[in-house]
Amino acid sequence: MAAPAYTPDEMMTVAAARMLWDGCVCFVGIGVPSAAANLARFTHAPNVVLIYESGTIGTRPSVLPLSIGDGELAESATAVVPLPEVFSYWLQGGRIDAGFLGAAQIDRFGNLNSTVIGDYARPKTRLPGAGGAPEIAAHARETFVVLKQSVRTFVPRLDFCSSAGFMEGAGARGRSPATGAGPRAVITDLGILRPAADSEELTLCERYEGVAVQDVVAATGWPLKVAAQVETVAPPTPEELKLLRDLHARTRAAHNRPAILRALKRLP
Amino acid sequence: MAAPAYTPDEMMTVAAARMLWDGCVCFVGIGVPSAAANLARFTHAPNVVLIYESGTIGTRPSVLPLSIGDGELAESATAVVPLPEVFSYWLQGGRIDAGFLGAAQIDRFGNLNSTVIGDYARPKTRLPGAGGAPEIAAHARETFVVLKQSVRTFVPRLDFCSSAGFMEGAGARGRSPATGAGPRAVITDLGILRPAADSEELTLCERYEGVAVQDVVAATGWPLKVAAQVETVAPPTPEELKLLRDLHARTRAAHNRPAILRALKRLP
Amino acid sequence: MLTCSLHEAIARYVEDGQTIALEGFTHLIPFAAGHEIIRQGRRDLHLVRMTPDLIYDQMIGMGCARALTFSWGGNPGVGSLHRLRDAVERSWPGPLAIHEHSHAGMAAAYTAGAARLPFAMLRGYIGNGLPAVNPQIQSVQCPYTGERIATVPAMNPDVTILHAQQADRDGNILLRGIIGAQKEAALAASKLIVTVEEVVDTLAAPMNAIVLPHWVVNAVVPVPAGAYPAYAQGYYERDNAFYLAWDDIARERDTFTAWMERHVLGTPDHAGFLRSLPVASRERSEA
Amino acid sequence: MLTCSLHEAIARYVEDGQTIALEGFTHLIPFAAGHEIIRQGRRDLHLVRMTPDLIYDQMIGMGCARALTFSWGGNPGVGSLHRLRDAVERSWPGPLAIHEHSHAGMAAAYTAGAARLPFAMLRGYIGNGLPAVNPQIQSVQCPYTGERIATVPAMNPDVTILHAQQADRDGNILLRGIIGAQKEAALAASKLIVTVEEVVDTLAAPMNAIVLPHWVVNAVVPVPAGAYPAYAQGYYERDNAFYLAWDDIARERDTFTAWMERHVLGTPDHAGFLRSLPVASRERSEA
Repeated sequence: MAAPAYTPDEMMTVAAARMLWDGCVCFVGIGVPSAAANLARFTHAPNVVLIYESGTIGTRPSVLPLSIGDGELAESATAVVPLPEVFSYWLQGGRIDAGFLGAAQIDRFGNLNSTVIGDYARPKTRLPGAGGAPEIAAHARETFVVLKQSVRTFVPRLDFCSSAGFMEGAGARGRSPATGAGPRAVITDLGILRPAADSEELTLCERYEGVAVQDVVAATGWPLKVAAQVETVAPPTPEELKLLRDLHARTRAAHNRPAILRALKRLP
Repeated sequence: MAAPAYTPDEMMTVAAARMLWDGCVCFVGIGVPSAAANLARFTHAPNVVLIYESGTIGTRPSVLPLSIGDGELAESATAVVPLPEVFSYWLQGGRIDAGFLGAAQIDRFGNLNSTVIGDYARPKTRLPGAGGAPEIAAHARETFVVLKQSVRTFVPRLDFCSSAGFMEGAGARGRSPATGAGPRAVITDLGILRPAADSEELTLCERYEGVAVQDVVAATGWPLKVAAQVETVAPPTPEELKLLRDLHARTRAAHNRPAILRALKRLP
Repeated sequence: MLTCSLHEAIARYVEDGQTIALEGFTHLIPFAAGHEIIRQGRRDLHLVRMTPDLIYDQMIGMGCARALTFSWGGNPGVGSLHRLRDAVERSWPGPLAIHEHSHAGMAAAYTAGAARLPFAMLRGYIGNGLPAVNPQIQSVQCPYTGERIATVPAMNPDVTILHAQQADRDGNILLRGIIGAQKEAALAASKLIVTVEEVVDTLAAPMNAIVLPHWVVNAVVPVPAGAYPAYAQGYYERDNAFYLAWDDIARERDTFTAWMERHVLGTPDHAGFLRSLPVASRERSEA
Repeated sequence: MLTCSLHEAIARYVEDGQTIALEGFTHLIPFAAGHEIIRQGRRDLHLVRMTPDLIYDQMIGMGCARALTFSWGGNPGVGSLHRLRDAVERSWPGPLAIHEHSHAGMAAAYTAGAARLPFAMLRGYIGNGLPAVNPQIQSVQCPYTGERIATVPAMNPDVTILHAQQADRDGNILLRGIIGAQKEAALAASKLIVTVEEVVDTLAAPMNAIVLPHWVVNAVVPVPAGAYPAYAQGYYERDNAFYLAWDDIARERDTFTAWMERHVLGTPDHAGFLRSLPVASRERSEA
C-alpha cells in the first residue's frame, strides 16, 4: 500500500507528537502543541499526562479544545486546580517534564517572541502576549518549540523576548535562575532543529522527506547551522495520519455543534 | 421562678458568648471559646459565622468538637479550605471580625503566653505552644480573651510573649504592623476587663454577681486598675444555662460514643 | 450580601476611574456584567484580567477603559482581539495604558492581594523583556540564600465581578470547574459582585468545593446565561461559533460599533441581549 | 508510583537522619506509617508537623527524633504531650532540638516548599517572642512600600507521608475533608508515601476535589484504618477515648515504654496493632 499523501502541517504535528514519551508530564498550549500532545496520547504514549494552564491536570479530551479552558478539559481531568496553583506548585514546583511552546518569532538560540512586532511602546503589531510561556520556558524540565519556518518567523533578532531559550547561548541559560534545561528541539514544517552541544545554537539535524537542506536554510533569517549528517524524518505512518485526521474531524464537528443554551429557555 | 444556680465557668462562658453579635465572623479555638461561640449561635446570634483554624468556614456543629478538626466541623461547614488559605486569605486577608483566645498567662496589656513557663531554652513547663494565636491576635479585627483569673495566670511579666495584646500599651499596638484592634475584653470567671482608653491597660469594668471587686484584685498578679463604676453582669438566664448545659451534655455523649472502625472488620 | 438586579449592582458599586477585575479563565466570564458596565457608560476604568477575552475587547472598544493589566490578550482559539489592538496600536477610541505580566505574575499578584501582602514573589520573568517595560516587576533578595526573586505588587481591585453557577438563599456562592484566579481576585477586591446562573435553596456542594461565603459578597445577581458566549460548566457550553464570528465583527470600527449599538446599547438587559442574537431564536425554537 | 507494603515503603524511602513530615491536621494522621518507622528503629530524624499529636509523642518517646519543627504541640482536646515535654524539659530519651513556628508560619513554609521558592512571607510573628528564639524567622523589605514583612525558609522534607481515603489503580490519591497543609507538605517533599484506606477502580472525585496525581506519589500503601486513632472522613471517627487514655499511658516513662513495646514493637504491622487494642475486639464483635 502506498503511503498516503500528507501536508507539511501534518508532518510537523506528527514529528512533534513523537517527541513525547509514554508517561511524560506535558504542559500544553493551544494549536499545534495541543494537537501533537493529544496525538501522542492516541498513538505511542497512552499514559502521557497532559496539563493545560487552565488548571486541568491529567486531562483526556476526546477532541482538541478551542480554548485552553474548554469544559471537556475539566470533565476528563484527574484534577482541576486553581490557576495560581498550576504555576506555583506544578510548573515552578518542578513537576513538569516537557513544555510545548509556539511563538511569532524565534532566534538562533531558541528565544521566543509572542508579544509585539515592532517597538513595544509603538507596536506595528500587538500580539496576544506571552501568557504562561515565560515560566513554562523557564521551569519545564525541557521544552519543545513548534512553529512554521520562514524568514519572518526565524529572525536574527527578536523584536521582544517573551520566553527564554538559551539566551545568548554557550551556557548563558545554565548560569541563569531558569530551572529547566531549555529547548530540546524546534519542530517546524520543514524539519527539526536542535541546540548544538557547546554553542547551544539551533542546528538543523533532521529534515522531512522531499525537503532539501537549502530549503530550510532559505526559510531561516540567519545563516542556519547544519549538522554534518542531516537525518530524514520518517513520514507519518498511515496510523498516525488516520488518528490525526480523525482527531481534527471530531474536533471540527464538536466546535460546530451549536452551544446548548438551556438558560435561554428560562428567559422571560 | 428562682434563677438556677450556676458555676463560675458557666458564667464565664455565658459572658463570653454575649460578646458576639449576630452575623459576626468569629475565629474560634477549642475549649471555653468554642463553647461560648456555639452558645452564642444557639442563643442571640444564630447567624454568627464560626471558623476553626482547621479550615472549616461557617461550621455549625451540633456538639462541641474535642479537637479543632473534628469531622462534624467539616460536615456542617459552608466550605472546607486548606489550612494555608485559612491563615493567608481569611485571617491575614482581614476577613475575620472577632478572634477568641485563651492562654496560660496574660499581662496587664493583654499580651498572652501559651508557649512556656520558665525559660524558653530550659522550660519549667513546656506548654503546647501558640498554634494559630499569634496571627489571630494580630489580624482579627478585635479579640476576646477568655481565661480563669488567678495570680498564677494574671502575671506582672509574661515568661514568653506568644500573642500580642496592646504590647507596651499607650498606642504601641497602633504603631505596630498588627492590622486588628487588639483585645476588646478579657472575660474571666470573676468579671470582665477592658483596655483603658489611653493607657490601654486592662481595667476591671464588670464583675459577676456575688464577686467583690477586691476578689478580682486579689486574683490578679499586678495592681489591677478598677473602673470608677464597676457594673454587675447579669447572671445567666435560664435559657442560656439550659442551652449551655444541653450542649455540654450532647458533647459528652458524643465523645463517649465508641469510634466505629469499619475498617477493622476488614482486617485479615 | 444583597440580592439585586444587575443594573442596581453596577450602578451602586462600579464608579468611573476605578480598578475593576472581571475574572474567569475562559470559563464563567461575566459577560452580562461587562455589558451592563458598557450600558451605564462607565469611563476611565483600569481593567484587570489575565485574559481580556471578548468582554474587554468590547469594553475597550466602547471607551470604558484608560488602562489594562493583563497577561494574554487574544481571542482564544481564534486570534487577535482587534479592539484591544486598535487601542494599543492606534489609540482608538482613546489611549490605553498597558501593564503587562505573565500568567504566573498575574496569578501571584492576585494571590498577594487576597492575602493582603504588599507584593508576591515568583521565579519568573527570567530572560524576559517585560521587566524592562513594566516597572511594577522588581525583585527581593532571599534572606536565607541571597538569591534574587522577581516580585510583583499585590493586585487589589476596587471591584471584582465574577459569574458563578449557583448562590443559595443566604448568598453563599458555588463555583465548579475551571476556576482560574477567580477566588483570589474575589478576595483581593474591596467589593465583590457575583452574577449567578440561579439561586437555589441549598448548594449541592461537595465537602472541598469552591464556595465563597455570603459575608464576602456585596451583591448577588441572578443572571441566567450570564457568561454567554463563554460557558458555565453544567449549564451551557462555550459558543465557539460566536468567538469565531467576533473576529469579523470586531475587525473594523464601524462593524464593531454597529454591533455594540444594536446588541448591547440597544438592549435593556442580558435577556434582551440574548434575544437579539440569532442563537436565542435558534435555541428557543428547540425548547 | 509503586504499590507496596508499608514495611517496604518505609524501608525503601525513610533513612536515619532525614527530615520527614507526617502531615494531617487532626484528620488523616498517618499513625500506621509512624508506627512502622518506630518498628524499623529509625534514628536522628528531624520530625516536621504542625501539630505533633500522639504519633510524634510516640516517635519522640521511642527515640526516633533529633529535632522537631512544629507549631502546636499538645494532645488536642486533652492537654499536654508528655513524651514531647519530657524530651524538651529533661532530654529523655535524648536531647530534642525544637524549631517553633506559628501555624501561619508553618503553613507558609510548606507553601514555599511546594512552590520551590526559597522562603515565604507572612504578616506574622508581630509582638511575638519566637523570632528571638528561632533564627529561621527573618524579614524582607517590600520593594514597593518599604515595609518589612516576616519570612520563614521554605520547608522541603526529604520524605512526606500522608494518609488518604482512596487511591485508584493508577495511584491517583483522593483526600476529602479537613486537609490541613497536606497538599503543600506532599508537593514540598523529595519523596511522597501515601497510605490509603482502600484502592478503588475509579475515584469518585468531584471536579474540584483534592487529588494528588499518581506521578507525584512514590509509594501507595493500602492500610485500612491507617489513621486510627485519628479519623478518616467517610470511613471512621476519631477515637476520642484513646486520646483521653493516652494522657495516662504517656505520663510516665515506664507505662509509655510498656505500652509501645506491647502494641507497636510487639506487633508485626498495623493490623496486628489494631488487634492488640481493646477497640479491635469490641468493634469486631459488632461486625
